[in-house]
Amino acid sequence: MSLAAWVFDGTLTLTLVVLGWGAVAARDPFTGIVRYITFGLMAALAWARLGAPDLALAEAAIGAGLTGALLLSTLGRMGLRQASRRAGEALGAAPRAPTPLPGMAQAWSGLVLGLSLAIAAVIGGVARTLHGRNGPGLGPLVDSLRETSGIDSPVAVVLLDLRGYDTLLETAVLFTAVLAVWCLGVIRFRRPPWPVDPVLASLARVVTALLVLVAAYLLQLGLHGPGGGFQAGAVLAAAGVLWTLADRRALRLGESRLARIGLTLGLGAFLVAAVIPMLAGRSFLTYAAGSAPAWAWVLETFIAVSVGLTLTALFMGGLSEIAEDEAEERAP
Amino acid sequence: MVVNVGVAALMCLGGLFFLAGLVGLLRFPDVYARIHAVTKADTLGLGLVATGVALTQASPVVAVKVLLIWMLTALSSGAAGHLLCRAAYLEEVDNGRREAL
Amino acid sequence: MSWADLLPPFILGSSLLPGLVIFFLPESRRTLRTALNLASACLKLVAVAVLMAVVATGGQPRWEWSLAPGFDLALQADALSLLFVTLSAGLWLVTTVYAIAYLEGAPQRSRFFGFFSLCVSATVGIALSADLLTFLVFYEILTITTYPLVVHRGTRRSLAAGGTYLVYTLSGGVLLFVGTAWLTALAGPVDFASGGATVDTLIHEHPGALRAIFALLVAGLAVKAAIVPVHGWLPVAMIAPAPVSALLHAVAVVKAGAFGILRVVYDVYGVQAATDLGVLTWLAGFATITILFGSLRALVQDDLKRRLAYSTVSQLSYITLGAALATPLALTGAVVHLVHQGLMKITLFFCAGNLSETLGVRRVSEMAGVGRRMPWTMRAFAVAALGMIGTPPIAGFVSKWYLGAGALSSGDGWALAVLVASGLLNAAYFLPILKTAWFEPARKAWPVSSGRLETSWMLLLPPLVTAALSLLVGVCAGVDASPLAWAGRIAREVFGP
Amino acid sequence: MTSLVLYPLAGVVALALGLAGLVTRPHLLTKVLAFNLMATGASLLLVGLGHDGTASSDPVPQAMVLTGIVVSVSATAVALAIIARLSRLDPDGVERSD
Amino acid sequence: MDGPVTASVGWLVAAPLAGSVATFLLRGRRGASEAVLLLTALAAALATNGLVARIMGSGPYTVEIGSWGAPAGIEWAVDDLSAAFLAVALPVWIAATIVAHGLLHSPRSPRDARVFRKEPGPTARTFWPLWLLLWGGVNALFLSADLFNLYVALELAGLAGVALVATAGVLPALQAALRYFFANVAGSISFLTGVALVYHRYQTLDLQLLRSAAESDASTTVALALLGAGLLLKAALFPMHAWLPRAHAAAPAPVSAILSALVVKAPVYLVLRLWLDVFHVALPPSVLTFVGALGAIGIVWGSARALRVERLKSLIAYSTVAQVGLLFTAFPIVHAAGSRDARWGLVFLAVGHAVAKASMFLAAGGLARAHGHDRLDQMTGFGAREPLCTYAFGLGGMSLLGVPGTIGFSGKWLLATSGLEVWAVPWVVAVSASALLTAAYVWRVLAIAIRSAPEPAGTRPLARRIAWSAFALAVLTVALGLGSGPFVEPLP
Repeated sequence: MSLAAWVFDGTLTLTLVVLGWGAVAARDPFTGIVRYITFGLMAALAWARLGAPDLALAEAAIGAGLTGALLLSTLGRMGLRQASRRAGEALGAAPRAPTPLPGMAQAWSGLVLGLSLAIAAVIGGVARTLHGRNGPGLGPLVDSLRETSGIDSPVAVVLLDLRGYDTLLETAVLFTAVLAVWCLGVIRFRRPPWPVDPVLASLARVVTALLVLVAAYLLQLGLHGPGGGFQAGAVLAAAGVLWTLADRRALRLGESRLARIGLTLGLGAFLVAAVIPMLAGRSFLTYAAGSAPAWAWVLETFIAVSVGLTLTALFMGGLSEIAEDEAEERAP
Repeated sequence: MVVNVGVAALMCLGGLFFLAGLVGLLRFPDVYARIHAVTKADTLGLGLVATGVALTQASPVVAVKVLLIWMLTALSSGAAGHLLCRAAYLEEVDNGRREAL
Repeated sequence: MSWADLLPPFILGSSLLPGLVIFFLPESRRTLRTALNLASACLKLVAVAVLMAVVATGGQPRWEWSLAPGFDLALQADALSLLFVTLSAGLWLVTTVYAIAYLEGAPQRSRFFGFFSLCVSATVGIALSADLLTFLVFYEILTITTYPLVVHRGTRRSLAAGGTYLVYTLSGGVLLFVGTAWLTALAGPVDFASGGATVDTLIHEHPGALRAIFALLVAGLAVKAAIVPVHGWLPVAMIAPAPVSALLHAVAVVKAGAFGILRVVYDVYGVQAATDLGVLTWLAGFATITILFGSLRALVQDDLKRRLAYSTVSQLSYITLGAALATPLALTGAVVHLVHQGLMKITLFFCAGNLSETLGVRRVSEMAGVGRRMPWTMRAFAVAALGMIGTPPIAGFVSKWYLGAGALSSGDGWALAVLVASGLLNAAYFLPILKTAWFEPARKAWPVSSGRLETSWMLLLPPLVTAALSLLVGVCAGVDASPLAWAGRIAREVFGP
Repeated sequence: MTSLVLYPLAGVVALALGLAGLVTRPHLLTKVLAFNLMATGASLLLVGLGHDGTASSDPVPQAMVLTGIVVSVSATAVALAIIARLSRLDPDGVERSD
Repeated sequence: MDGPVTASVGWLVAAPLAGSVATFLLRGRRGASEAVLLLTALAAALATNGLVARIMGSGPYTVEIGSWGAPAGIEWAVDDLSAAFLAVALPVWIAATIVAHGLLHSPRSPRDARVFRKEPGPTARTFWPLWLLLWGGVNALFLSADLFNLYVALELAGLAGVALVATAGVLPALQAALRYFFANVAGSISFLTGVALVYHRYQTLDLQLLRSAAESDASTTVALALLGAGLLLKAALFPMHAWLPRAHAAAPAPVSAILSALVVKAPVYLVLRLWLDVFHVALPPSVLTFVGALGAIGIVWGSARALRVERLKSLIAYSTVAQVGLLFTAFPIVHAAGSRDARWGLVFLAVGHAVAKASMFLAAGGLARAHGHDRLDQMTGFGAREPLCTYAFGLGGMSLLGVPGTIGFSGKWLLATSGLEVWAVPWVVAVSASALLTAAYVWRVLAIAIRSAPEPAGTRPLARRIAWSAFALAVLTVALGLGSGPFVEPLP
């Protein structure tokens, strides 16, 4: 058995490493992106193998799926052909830009690679020692606190109650990302010369509905087992992306007041949950006794909505008004 | 016993179809043929494998879930194949093979 | 804390706060600005008088304020500080009057008088500081606040001069900083009142460190005291407007250095320790070199202000020399020269300023016959110049007499020789000026003055007053309240009766 | 020791490869890839070390990695938006802007 | 049991984040953002006040978020160190906010960066939410006592900072933002790796528990190195500084002020916290020698560049590189002396630089607005035109080079005395001599200001509140220099 385990784990980890290297070493970015997406899917497998189904879901949906989609769409916006050249010089002297002598460049890359692998060796050595002798971590403590909190799923109780403050800041990070993308202005998709395909449209209709269903399912799973707000949100985002591709009106998302409220739901809900106890003189983010599951449910739902909208907005890339703004910028 | 044999058979058959799809993807001359190979063969292959898995499941709910997965895949891969071909057609990749359709 | 303890901070604030107000006055509010300046100057004088009375009756007003853990700002009035405070307060009033007239119609006057007041506040702070750290604080502030005055004209040359000034003074500041920090790390806060008690305890453990610290401190102070070889900035700083040069040379900057040296030798190390460490000999050596070097350089300067500047370089080291000789008489001479040199030198600069303002005369060679055109100015100049040479009964004579006597009493005949030599050199570079001014015929017609006086009375009055004062302190040196008497008291405090 | 030790080690290697890519690869998108690779590597280390087959897996690192994944995708989006805009601004814009 | 006062710390994080959401939702309403900003500042001020009072009263304290307590939950820990940084951060934020508002809403020139071009332009619309997110993130950094939470806060502050740099919109700003981004994420991930090792070595993330558990062994050393490397990269210690000058020079002035004053300080504070406080026992002293040496090189390098660049904001940005170097040069002193005075010396230097640098950047922003550019060779004589901005810049510079009376001097004095007590001579010399280099580039600007010259065409009068806020901060450096004694004395 252990041999099989070694074979399986060995193959999987080796694949991970090879794909990872392939992704960064790829000559043209497109290949790199494709390899990275595969890497993400393999990582999802690894999470499953490590007994972390939540992470497997999140990695597949967000790490591989959405990140991949973002990368590809950016590549598309840059225009596959100029992509390499334009972006390459846009940074000016990129850190260690390739020198005229290719030999030099290779030497440099080799040096850096060697150095980083040396660092890796050090960390790996430490990791090796730590892996053997580390205890159960905080697992038992969390289990013992689950009754007090009332949330079943160990991950959910950490995420929403014990370390809820981390999650609050995390929603703030998501919010920051939207604002950042919007303040940079939209880069419109190159308008396709043909009308939106009927097949795609109908597929979008069906699948969107299905995906919303799946999201709801993941959501209600979240409090008891794997799944939860972020995974559900990721699925919603997938629906959003599909919708965006199928229906240009989606691009007006930025102007809709409802959408803006939706974007802030997660952070907003968390802030409410955090501030109410402070007004009562209790500590930040302290749920009243027994109300934790209720709060968790509300938070999960709101997080799902805002994560879905946020990721969709990130994929779209910003407000269409800004495009007009740019147009006027170009006008002499 | 019988079930097990059936399951094994379905799975192997599915695997074969996957293999065929793969070979097609690698060996066929142009974009349309390749897409055609992949979508069709893989959908069927997955179908067979899914059925096999479904049969092994004790609870009907799970079995239904598995088949649901297959249906979704069929739907999406079909649409995806269509979109790919259409894009290839309109973007005129593989010039000169258009009249082949 | 009695009301008297608040006198030192009050004296400090009496020029600081008006200064800060003046910064924000629009250029147009000339009257208000003038009123503020004069009022605060007079107020300061009064406060100083009160303080003097308090101290004369044996009071020791002290005021402390904590800036950081183990870092207190402490102001205290003793005899020496009072002497210096009185000098700066008095001369500030005179200089303010002069500056108001001198800068009539010039741009950026709010900035000028703002920094002018800050500069004097810093000087007063130096005079009143009760320990080495407080001294350092005001010493550095003085450096910074003087810069805008030096470069006030904003021309390329003045900015270059300002740069030189900063390079010298800031480097000196760093040396002083390190020295002070080191001494504090070694001995804890160094209070002047202790008269060297703190150092005496350490002299056997770390004599080497103490010598190094002394070197650092004195090197830092020597920059402002313009001791060779770090005197370079002083002649260059001549570019500044006349009132600034006057203040720089008579009271503010250079005196801060000399005063600091006195403090370090007598109140930080103490005569005994300093002598035992054998650092005074070196100090005396540098002082001697500076005296002679300054006088020699002064001989060959044609630019009047440059000549005066080099004369300052040499005259200042009289004080250092007196401090280094470490005898009661020499110390008396040194301290009293602090005052006398101030009075005389400020007179000279006022006169030089008058000449350049009224007649555009800046070089000695152009001064032919100027005595007839501006008799009063030149009379004041003559008094001060003769005093510098050491003609009785003018102030300079008194201090030189005591220095010489001190030299003899400590058996340093060579020092006396140095004094005599420099006296001759003084004569050699001052008398020609007087001769040219009084006895040579004017080469060209002078521009006629607008009013009845040879120039605006606000320009004329200050030099006359200071000249009169330098005569007065010379004549009445025996009076109980004279600078000499104060100096004697200080010397007695140090060496005991 | 179990075969699970391979995962943290793989994570460390991914970390190193990502770092090397981030520093040496000229293309901006590749740099973004590299940084995502590093993030995944760190996550593998964080969770992998906590799970040696015997103990029930520790939820705290999982929660942390979940947070980390979301943070990474946000960062990626910001970087990509900047890159997309960079690639649009015409070179003359440089002179005009400063 | 947490009293209301104790709990009120939470507002330091909650208020800005809530304000961010509010400004985002209420955009376009007249006066809405002003009201929100006012309320946020008010809440932050009250919270800070309560925090300082509590520290002065009964010393350090912790707040259990969600009342779980470590190790399961996250805690905020407030001690004299974090209190000092937070207390100083508040006025900096307020002044910078006023200036940002002034630049957004006063008549603008075509040359101004895009964010300030059009109101309520789409970018200006996202400016306040981002601004408040950064505010919240920075406060979270100074409060948190949990390693992973620190990582999240670092990411929040970093991402918001990148976005705010990018709001300038022009090409160099975007390039700078991207460099900043990559440096930032590289640092974060190094930090995260360190967190992973620490967690699996000590089974906890809480700094208080770690302080008692810390031991000196290989894994701890590697973890410390990773944590430190990430933070030093974010603090732009030479030679990892390349990203900073571009970013801080290209960003809108108020943003530069906050980045230089606080966002760069946070990692310095964390290095101090982790290396010299929590893992004190596990830290090999040679590391500090190394870091101190880098700092010394940084001083020289940053000052040298500052002497050459031709733009005012670049000059100030390079000065930040030099000053960060100075801070790390002081680390060996603090470690060797191990005394309270030395620690306070470093804190004084840090907060002094925060206030001074903020006032300098805000003044530079004002000058750039008045001239329509910040090219030094075309600003000659600006002292006469914009005296307040000039005094602000000058005073700030004085504090940087440690003129007595400013907070900078107090810091250098404490470091020098306690350093010489333990014969840390080279470091003391470096700290003291740095003043000369600082003076060189400060006076490069002041000379240009004083130089009398005709007024260049196209200079516009400046909104008063901009110059006054910059000047107020500059005065604060003196106020801190003269007034911090009574506050610090009673503290441990």
